[in-house]
Order: sequence, then C-alpha cells, then structure tokens
Amino acid sequence: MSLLLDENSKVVIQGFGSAGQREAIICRDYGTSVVAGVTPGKGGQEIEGFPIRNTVQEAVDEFNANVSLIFVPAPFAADAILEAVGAQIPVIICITENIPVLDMMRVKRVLTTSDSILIGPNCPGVINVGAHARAGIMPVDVYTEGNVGVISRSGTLVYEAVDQLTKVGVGQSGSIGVGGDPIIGTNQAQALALLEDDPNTAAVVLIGEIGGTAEQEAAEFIKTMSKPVVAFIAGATAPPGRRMGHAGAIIAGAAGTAEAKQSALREAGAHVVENPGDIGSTMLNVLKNQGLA
Amino acid sequence: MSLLLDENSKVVIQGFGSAGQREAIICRDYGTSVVAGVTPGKGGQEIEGFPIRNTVQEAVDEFNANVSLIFVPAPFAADAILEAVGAQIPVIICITENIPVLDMMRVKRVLTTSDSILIGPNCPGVINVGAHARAGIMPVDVYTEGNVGVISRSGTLVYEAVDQLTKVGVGQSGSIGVGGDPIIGTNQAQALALLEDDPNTAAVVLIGEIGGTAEQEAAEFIKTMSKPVVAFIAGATAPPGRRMGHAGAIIAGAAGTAEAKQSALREAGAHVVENPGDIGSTMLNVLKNQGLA
Amino acid sequence: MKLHEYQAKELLAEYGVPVPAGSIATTPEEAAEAAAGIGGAVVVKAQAHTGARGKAGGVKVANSAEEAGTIAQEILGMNLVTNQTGPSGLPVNSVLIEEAIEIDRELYLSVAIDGSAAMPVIIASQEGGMDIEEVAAQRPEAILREYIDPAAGFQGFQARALAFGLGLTGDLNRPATSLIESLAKAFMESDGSIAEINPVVVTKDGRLLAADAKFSIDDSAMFRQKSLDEKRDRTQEAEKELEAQDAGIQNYIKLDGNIGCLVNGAGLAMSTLDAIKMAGGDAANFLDIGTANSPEAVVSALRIIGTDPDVEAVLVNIFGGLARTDIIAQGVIDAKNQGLIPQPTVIRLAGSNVNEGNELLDKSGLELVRADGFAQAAQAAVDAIS
Amino acid sequence: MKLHEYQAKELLAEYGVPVPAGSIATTPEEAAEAAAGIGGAVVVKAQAHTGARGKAGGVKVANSAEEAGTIAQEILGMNLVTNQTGPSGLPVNSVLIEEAIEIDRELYLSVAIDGSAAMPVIIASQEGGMDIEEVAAQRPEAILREYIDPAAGFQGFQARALAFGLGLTGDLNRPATSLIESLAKAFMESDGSIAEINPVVVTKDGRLLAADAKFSIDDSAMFRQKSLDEKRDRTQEAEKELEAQDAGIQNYIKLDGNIGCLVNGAGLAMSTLDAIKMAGGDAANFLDIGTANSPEAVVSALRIIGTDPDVEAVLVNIFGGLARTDIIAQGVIDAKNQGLIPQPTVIRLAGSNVNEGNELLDKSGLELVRADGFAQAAQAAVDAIS
Repeated sequence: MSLLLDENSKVVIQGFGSAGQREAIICRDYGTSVVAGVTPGKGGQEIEGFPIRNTVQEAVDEFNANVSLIFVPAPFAADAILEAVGAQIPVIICITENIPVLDMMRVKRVLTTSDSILIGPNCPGVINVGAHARAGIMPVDVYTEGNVGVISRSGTLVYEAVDQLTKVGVGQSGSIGVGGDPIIGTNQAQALALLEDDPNTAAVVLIGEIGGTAEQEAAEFIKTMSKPVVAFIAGATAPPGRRMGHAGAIIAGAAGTAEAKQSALREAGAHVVENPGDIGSTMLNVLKNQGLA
Repeated sequence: MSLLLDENSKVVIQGFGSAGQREAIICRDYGTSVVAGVTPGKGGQEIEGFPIRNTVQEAVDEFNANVSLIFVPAPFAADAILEAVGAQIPVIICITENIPVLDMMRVKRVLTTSDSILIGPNCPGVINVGAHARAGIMPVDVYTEGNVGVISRSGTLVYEAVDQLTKVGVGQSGSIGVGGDPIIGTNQAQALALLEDDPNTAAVVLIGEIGGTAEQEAAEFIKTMSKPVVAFIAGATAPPGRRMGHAGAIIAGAAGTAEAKQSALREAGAHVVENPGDIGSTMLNVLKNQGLA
Repeated sequence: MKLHEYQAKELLAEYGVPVPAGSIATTPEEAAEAAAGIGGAVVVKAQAHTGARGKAGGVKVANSAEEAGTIAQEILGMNLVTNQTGPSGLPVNSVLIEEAIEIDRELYLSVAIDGSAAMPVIIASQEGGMDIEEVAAQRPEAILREYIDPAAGFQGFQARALAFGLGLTGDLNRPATSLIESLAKAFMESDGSIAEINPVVVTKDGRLLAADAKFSIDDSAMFRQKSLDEKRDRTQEAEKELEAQDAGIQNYIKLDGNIGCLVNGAGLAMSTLDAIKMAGGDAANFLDIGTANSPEAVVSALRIIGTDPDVEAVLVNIFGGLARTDIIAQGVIDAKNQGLIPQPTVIRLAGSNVNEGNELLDKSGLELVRADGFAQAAQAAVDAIS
Repeated sequence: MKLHEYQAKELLAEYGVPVPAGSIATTPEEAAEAAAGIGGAVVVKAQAHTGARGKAGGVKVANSAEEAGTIAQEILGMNLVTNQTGPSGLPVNSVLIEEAIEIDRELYLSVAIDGSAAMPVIIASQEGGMDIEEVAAQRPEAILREYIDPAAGFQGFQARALAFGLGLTGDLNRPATSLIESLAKAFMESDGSIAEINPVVVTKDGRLLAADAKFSIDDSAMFRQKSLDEKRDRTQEAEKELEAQDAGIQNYIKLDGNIGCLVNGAGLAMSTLDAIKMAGGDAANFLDIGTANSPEAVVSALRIIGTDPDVEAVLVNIFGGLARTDIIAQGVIDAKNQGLIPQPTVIRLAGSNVNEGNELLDKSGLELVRADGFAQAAQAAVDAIS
C-alpha cells in the first residue's frame, strides 16, 4: 500500500465524538469502508449506523479493521495510538493535536519495534483519490483524480496545494499529511518513499515548514527519486524565535531557516516555489516539461 | 563471529576491581587481547599493565575495543551494559549476578533496537578455544581444542561438561554460558544458532535447567539443526516451588519441569542425558556413531 | 510555558541541582533584607522572560544590603528591552537577590527535544556563558550530546560521559554527574520543552553551581503539571496574546505590520504572512483559529484583531477541513455587524462547506473584498491599505 | 522477599487498590478490639508466608468482637502446616481482622515477570479464587495477558482491555481499570517479582475489592527498596536458612535428606542433588557457596551443614571458576580441624587452582573421601552412610 490506503482499507475510528462521527460520515459518503467506532464503555451501541466497540482489538477481531483514524483528546491520544499498535493495525492515522511531546517520544520508541506505520499526530490524514479511500479530515471536493501526490506538515496547506492543482487541471493520486508536531510517526522523507513506490503517482508536491531538519532529510531522499518534486517552505518571513503553532517551526539554528531548507531542496533537484500561490502552476509546468501532462 | 570471539577480539573490562583484574590476567595469559579496563575516575592509570579509562567510549576510540566483559557490581551493572551498548560494542558479556530483574527488562528493551549481542548476565562468559580468545571466568586448563561447543545456563556445569569431554578425549570449539537469570541477553536457542553457524563446531552440548520455557524454545531450533545435540536438564529432583539460586529455576507450570523439557528435547532429536555424569561419554558415543570422532 | 529564572532554580533545586544562595524580592526593602540575609556582595537580577538581561541593565552587583536595596529600586518596575523581547519590552516585577560568586570556569548544559531522534537530548559544552548556537555552528566538536532513551531512562554512564567531557574530574566528578542526572530528571518529570543552565559555574572555592537557569514546560502537558501551571506569570505575556488565550485561541502572536490576519492552520497562517510580504505588505499578527467551530470563537478572534490600533486592514484566509467555512463566514458577518472590524476586510474561503459560506457572505450585503486564491487575497489586503 | 497478606494489602492500598476494612492484631485483645472497630462479622486470617491457609484452619469467620478474640486466641501461636510450608510449618504471630464481605463474583489478577518476553505481564481471569495454574492448563483462553513495555509503561488501554475482558463493565469499569493500573504501578515501583490478587471480588453491594493479596519483592532489588526491606519477617524463614543468610550465603535451602552438600554454582548444586538421587540417596540441603573466596566463608557454610542433625555425611563438590579450589580446600580443612563437620566427608575438586587445592588436602592428613568425577562423589557420599 504505497499510498497507505486502498479499496481494501477498513477504517476504525478511535474517539467517536462529534468530530469523529462527522468525519466518519464524510469518509463513508466518499466511498470509504468505515467499519467501527471505538469509545470505551459504549461497546455494543450503534451511532449514525456505525457499530461501536470498547476496544480496537474487538474492531479488528470482528470487522478486520486495518486502518485506525484517531480523534481521541490529547491527554489520552498516545494511549489510543498504542492501543492501535497493540492490536497490530498496520496504518494508524492520528488527527489529534497538542499531544504532550514526551508521550509521543514513548509512542515512537514502541513503534521502533512494531510493523505499524503512524501518520501524524496533528495532521489532516491520508486520502487515496483513485481508491476513494479517505482516512482524515480533508475536504473531499477539492480533489480530482490524477497522478500528483501531495505531502505536507501543515493540513490547510495540503488543501491549498490540492486546490491549486485542481484549478490548473492537474489531478491527484492522493495526499499524506505528515503532521506539524516536533515528534511525528512518519517524516517527509518516509512519505516521499511511499509515493516514489506508488504506481499511481507520477510527481510529488512537498510542503515543508521552517524549523527542524526534516526538509533536509527529505532532500537527501529526493536525490534518489525518479519522480519530480515541487517543494514549498512555509514561514520564510516568520520572525525568528517565536512559536507559530507548530513546535517544529521554532527556528533552531541555521538548518531551521527557510533559506537553508530551500537550498537543500534545490540542490537535491526539487523545483522550489517561493510564492505559496505558485504551487499549482509550477507543478503544471514541471509535468508539461517532462511530458507527464 | 559464530563463536562471538576470535583472534581479532579486543576485550575491554568494565569494573576493574579484584575479580576483573584477576580475570584480565588469566585472559591475557591465555592469549587474549585485553586492551583496557574501565573504572570511572581512574582514567589514565595503569593497573597490572592494563591501561584504565573512565568510559567505554574512550576504550573504543583509543584501543578499538570490540568485546566488553563486565564485572561491575549488580546495582550499577545495567548501566554498565547500556554504556557498552551506547559505545556500539558488538559483543557484551556480563558476569555480574543479582542484577534487578526490572533493570534487565530495560536493558533488553534497548537491545531490541541495537546491533550489540549481550551474553549473560550471571554467566561464566564465552571462550573460543582455537582462537585462544577468552572473555569470561571459566578455568582454562580443563579445555582442549576440538569441535564440540557447549552452551549452558549454569556456569559450573559448563566447566563440568567441558571437563567430562576432555576426559573422554573429546575437544571443544568453545563454550557460551548464557546465564541463569530470568531475563538474559541471548537465550539457548540463539546460542545454538551461533554454534550451528560456526564452522569449527561439529556437535553441541546443551545444558538447561528447570523453570521457564527456554529449553522448549531451544528444542524448536534443534529441529532445524544439522549438528547433533547432547542435552542435560539440571534440577530433575528439585522440590517444586523453591528458588534454587537461579530465578529461572522456579517451576512455573508444567512447562518448567525437567520431564517437560527433556521430552521436548528428545522429540526435537537431541540426545538427552539423565545422569549429569554421563554428558561426556554420551557425546563421545554420538560423535562415534556419526563418524565425527 | 516559561518559568522565571528564580522559579527554574527552585524547580531544579528540588531535584538536587545546586544553585547559589538567593531569594526573591518584589520591593527594595525585601531586596535589602534578602541581601543582608545572604551577607557580603550580592547580585540583583531582574526577573523577566528574556535572556540578555545583563546588557539591558537588569543585572547588577551590590556590595552591601543598602546598595542592593538601591539597585532593586532601579530595576523593579523597569521595562526590560532586549533583543528577545521586541520593542515593547517586558515589565520587571521582581528581582532575584543572589550571593555573588567568584567564577573559575563557565560551562553550558541544557536539555531539549530532538524531533528527528524523537528523544530529549542533553547538550553540554565547556564553552559556557557564550552564545551556544555560535559554538555549535563554528566548532561542532565542542558540543557533547547524550540522548534519553525512554526504554531505559537517562543512565549514569551518560552523566559520567558528560561530566568527564566537561572536564569535571576528580572531586568535581560526582557532584557533576549528580547535577546532570538531577537536570534530566527535572526535565522528564516536569514535561520540559527546554531546560538550560548557562552557565554552570565552577566557583573559585571549588563548588559547582547553576548560575543561571531557563526552563520551559510543554504547553500541551500543562494539564498534568498543575503545580507548575500555578507559577505562570501573565505579566510576561503580551496583552493581546493573553486576550487571545482567554478567548480560547492558542496561537496568536503579535507582529509589527498593519494587516490583521485570521487564518486556520499554522502552515496556512505562516504562508499567508509570506504571501503578504511578497505582495509588499506586513502582517500585524499571526492568528491560527484552528478548528474553532463556532461563530462566537471567530467573533472573539476578530475583536482582538479589530481593536489592535496597528491594524489597517483585515485578511480572513480559511481553507476548511475540520473547520467549516460557513461557520467562519457567519462569525465574520457577526463581527462586521457588531462593528468589531471597521477596517477594510478581505475574505477568501475554500474547502468544507465553501458554497454555504460564500452564500452567507453574498446575502450579508456587507462590504467585503472577496478573493479566490490566497495570493490574490494577500494582494487585495495590501492594496486595501495603500 | 515475601510480604504478609496484610503488608501486601497496605502496599497496594497506598497505590489506590481498594482493600477490605481491616487491621492487624498480635493478641486476642487487639483482635477483639479490631473486630469491634470494624463492626459486624469479621474474618480472622492467620498471617504466614503460605497460601492454602483456610484449609489448614488459619482463616475463620467471627460474628462478634468476642468471637474474634476467641478465634484469634486459637490461631495466634499456631504452627500453620500447608502443602506449601513443608512438614515443619510456619509460626503465626499475627492475624488480620477484616470485614466479612458478601461476594458476588471472584476474579483473578496478578503480575509476574515473563522471562521470554523480558517484560512483566499482567495476568487476569474471570475464574478467580481457584487454582489458576489449573485454569491455565485446562482452558488457556480463560487467561488474559497484557505485557508492560518499558518503553511506554503500562497503558490505559491495557487496563481497559483487562477490565472489559473480566466482564467489569458499566459502573465497575472505571474502578476496575483504576485497580489494575494501581497494581501495575505498585509492582513496577516496588521491584515486584510476583504480585497476586486472588481473588479480586465484586461484592454484593457492588464494590470491587482485593480480598487476598500476595506480593514478593525481587531479592536483587532490596538495596533500593529499603522501606519494604523493613517489612521482612524473619520468623517466616527457616532457622538454618537465616543462619546461612547471616553468613553471607544467599542460596541455602533445607531439604529432607541426610547428605549435606556444599557446592559452587546453582546449576552444579542442582545437578549434585540429581546425582545423589540417582545414587540412591537424598540431599539434606541445597547450598550454593557461589564465588565466596575466603576459607572463613567456607567454614561458616560447613558449620551450618555440620550442625544440622539430619546430616549424616557431607559432600563438597566444587568446580572452580571465580571460586578457587585451594581456598575451598583450606576452608574444608579448617572446618574439619575445628570439629565442625564430624560426619564422613566426601570432597571433589576441579577447575581453578585444582592442583593447589588437592595438594592442601593431601598434606592435611585428614580423613577425607576423595572423588574425581562428581557422579562418583555422589555415590561415595551415599555409600558413606549405608
């Protein structure tokens, strides 16, 4: 599953409150198989047509759930991720934001010896457009089927990039929102590797941010890629030393600046966009030049 | 390094007190390269001709140490093992007994994501007879060079088995004392795999004990082995429910009994010895029958 | 959440980190009294959430209790302006009175989160008291690092490696490993995001002391750090940011420009700032409304923007996901109708329920500049001013 | 180290595990007083380091304070003989007086170390109050397991999985997850080796209680569990074993035979027992001298063996590694010369310094049966008696 989801994905939703329910319905309407919700203590109920279970393991045993989408509140979200890991769910997507960093550190340590892939937390999730498989919170009507994959730390910038692509007539294979926290399950380089392997993806939009070194690691991987990459780094004009929502955006040393990231990406062969409004048009040009559109 | 040690082994000794010093000298006299001792605060000194360093990393940087032999007292032994892991020592051998179980649990968790191999704790160490490489506390004069490898949870039973082999004229490739604690770095099955791969080993003596299920796991591996195995289980006559030195010897359920272990080993094709005095003679017969002696 | 130096030292001291003798004072009298209690020369240190306090006149030596009082009189009530505070500075409401120490050596020690490694990392250097980022850039080999593996916790050998690496041998070795272990424990148990002791000093009389200390707590973990939450000093946070917090908006930052921004998502919000800059303007703030799903939350956010005297135009840039554009639209209409944002207002909606959102705006009859792409929106906002 | 039931309950209660109202009494008067304080029917429970106390007459219900006193009078001072104590039994020096509970359901809950997984494991079953090993053997699906991964610690979802698996839903679910989390925390922080609550009961009035509790501490961790070490009750340990402990010998166990054994290494010691059995004899003890490297330690060990009235012959079986055979030989010679082991003595030395050791024996002029292999040594010891 290069795009993490496909026609065989069976999604269980952990934390079936109002957001969980609303997104479950949107996923189902989009064509995704949402097999159960998990809310401890509500096992056996049915909400909005979805069966509710007490534990993820029950959802796996009864419904063969193989994707978990997590909306559990931050103080309990790490526990929810570990529950999905314990139930050996292969793809775990955590939407929740503001999870304590030390909780995520422990989750990551457990993941080092697990086969589960975690996307997020603090992310918009994943969508496979061709398979009509959505496990996330992204608005579906901006997507059109095509061959460009989008990877981003920021959720709204996924939508923005997809919208621009759609408006210039470039469809998408899907998108992976890797999440904006300092500690995330799958980084940009790993997400790039998934899209490099995905037969339905011909080119990639990568949206990074100031702070950390994840874009430099992504640049290293881009050097090995066969598919073209259009990249944008958000926060080029942000004043240093202020936390702008994503902890990853603290500028820590020279590696964290937009300039450093842009130049690493350029050197790796990525097409770096400076104006966030130019993502769609740049990709269209790249595809045309390479005979892909 | 199927036998974990060879001519290129460079041993650093952590905990250079009286036992460490004594064994360092025996190792050196045997022909093993003991490159340094580590005692924090004594860095820069020289003891018995061995340079002392404050940290394992220094011994690695300066002397290319690639084996660590640990005599550090129990309360600090887990820290010492983790120091060797942190310095990326490939083979770590811990002699220390009475390490708290929860400390060893944490060590094992770290080892799940490390390339280091830990032997012990609470073990006599490892010897490669042909390479004159000794990292342990075993008496060297009972060994003679040959092609039988010995694996044991108990230290003194390694010596006993080797002595019996030598007395019946069967030499040894070496021995691996895996240790008698409930949580050990390398179990019997993993040690068997090392000897199965060792070109200098033609047959194996496996000495187990009552308690736990390690011998059943070893039996599973024996089914896949090309080399003959002679096995003995200590404690057949021990009264149930009493702890006899090794925590592993608590009889927990039917799997822990000598009968259960002996029958698992027999089913796997091992030659099971009932009288501990018959280990050497049984191996001699097995080798003769297979044309190996 | 940031702690003051004196709070950071209190916390570290609870875990066994040795700190200079000292006490906190909020009046010159208390300062003189504290100095008398300590005896001899003391240092009077302004307590404000910024570094570089010395250069700004916030740290002074007093040779007597009386002088300590006089200096405290000067410092208390100061507005401390440093390169970290912005031009408005930070008020000084308390001073830390500490024994003056004779320094032999200055070392650097900190704990931070390494996102790539997904572990906290202890950072140490013999080059304390200086700009550590400079040292890291120029001489990376002068920086020692030890990671805290959650599977085992911080280990003694790591503390020893750092202590030896800092040159703290002999009689200083055990106090040093103990200090480092205490720092690591304090960080882990307090959900630290950054803890810095710069400098750790070796005094001329052979003591090891945390001469200065910074400690920040992970904002996401405050729910389980109640006792630290009580140490929050709201006087150190900008008024507008506090207002935003009280309205439930976590991510509001005041900036120097004149275009007020309301955006959802940190990435889009940063990009909006970038787009404004590229259009030739400057944002007055960063505001991530997040997934706030009620018109009231939007109204609160727009009140903060609209009442900012620097704001000459408002830019609303929303790409709905969990946040619904129709709810945002309703909030903007309500705020306009209540006169909260009299400034020219540019609005761009996309994403979930965008048709409903745009319809609400159409029907409102309000004078709003509508934009489609967000680069155009940024341009429109800049144009609205010039 | 084992705790008494009342100590285990005190410890668990500190961590938030609900236990029945109760208190400890060492006299009938205290027992009556405690029963009066609790009110109504109470259970009087003998405190001794063994299970199956009920069958042995160590647990009785009293319907009044007066009756509690009478029953305590019977139980206190008993020598409790169960299938776990051996024929000599264990003295009862205190009784736990507890409220009598009306039981609706009995469940099983424990924590132990799983050596293969290298993690503690919480074990739970709906079939409480019974022989759990029997349940595990017959109906393995009735046993629930959750491992404690040290990288993350015990997690809430695991406690929930166990609570739901135990059928503790509805109002009982939260108390159940809380009880399980408390048990796990107590185990981890106390260096537990085994902690068992059997049964956990659901009372008829809907409470969840730890009706019985066992707790053992890892002997290797006692150095950092000082407060638990203070709870050690030496009256529950065999006199000879205490003597051995005092002599610094960790591993001495009294057995039923008549051949006293001094061996180095637990594996060799067990095998020596096996060899004696095969030679038709029975060992009087298990004694692992370990690496004790002084003649004095050997003398102390032999004094314990020699003064055991059951011992009719002594077998010394040493394969030197860290332990040196010459030192052991000297100890044996000293003990013989001091008349501490008048019994016929068989000695077999091998391994480090064996030539020096044998030479010492040769020169001693003492009457010692010498053996080469250890099967022969065992045979010689059996022959020495018959």
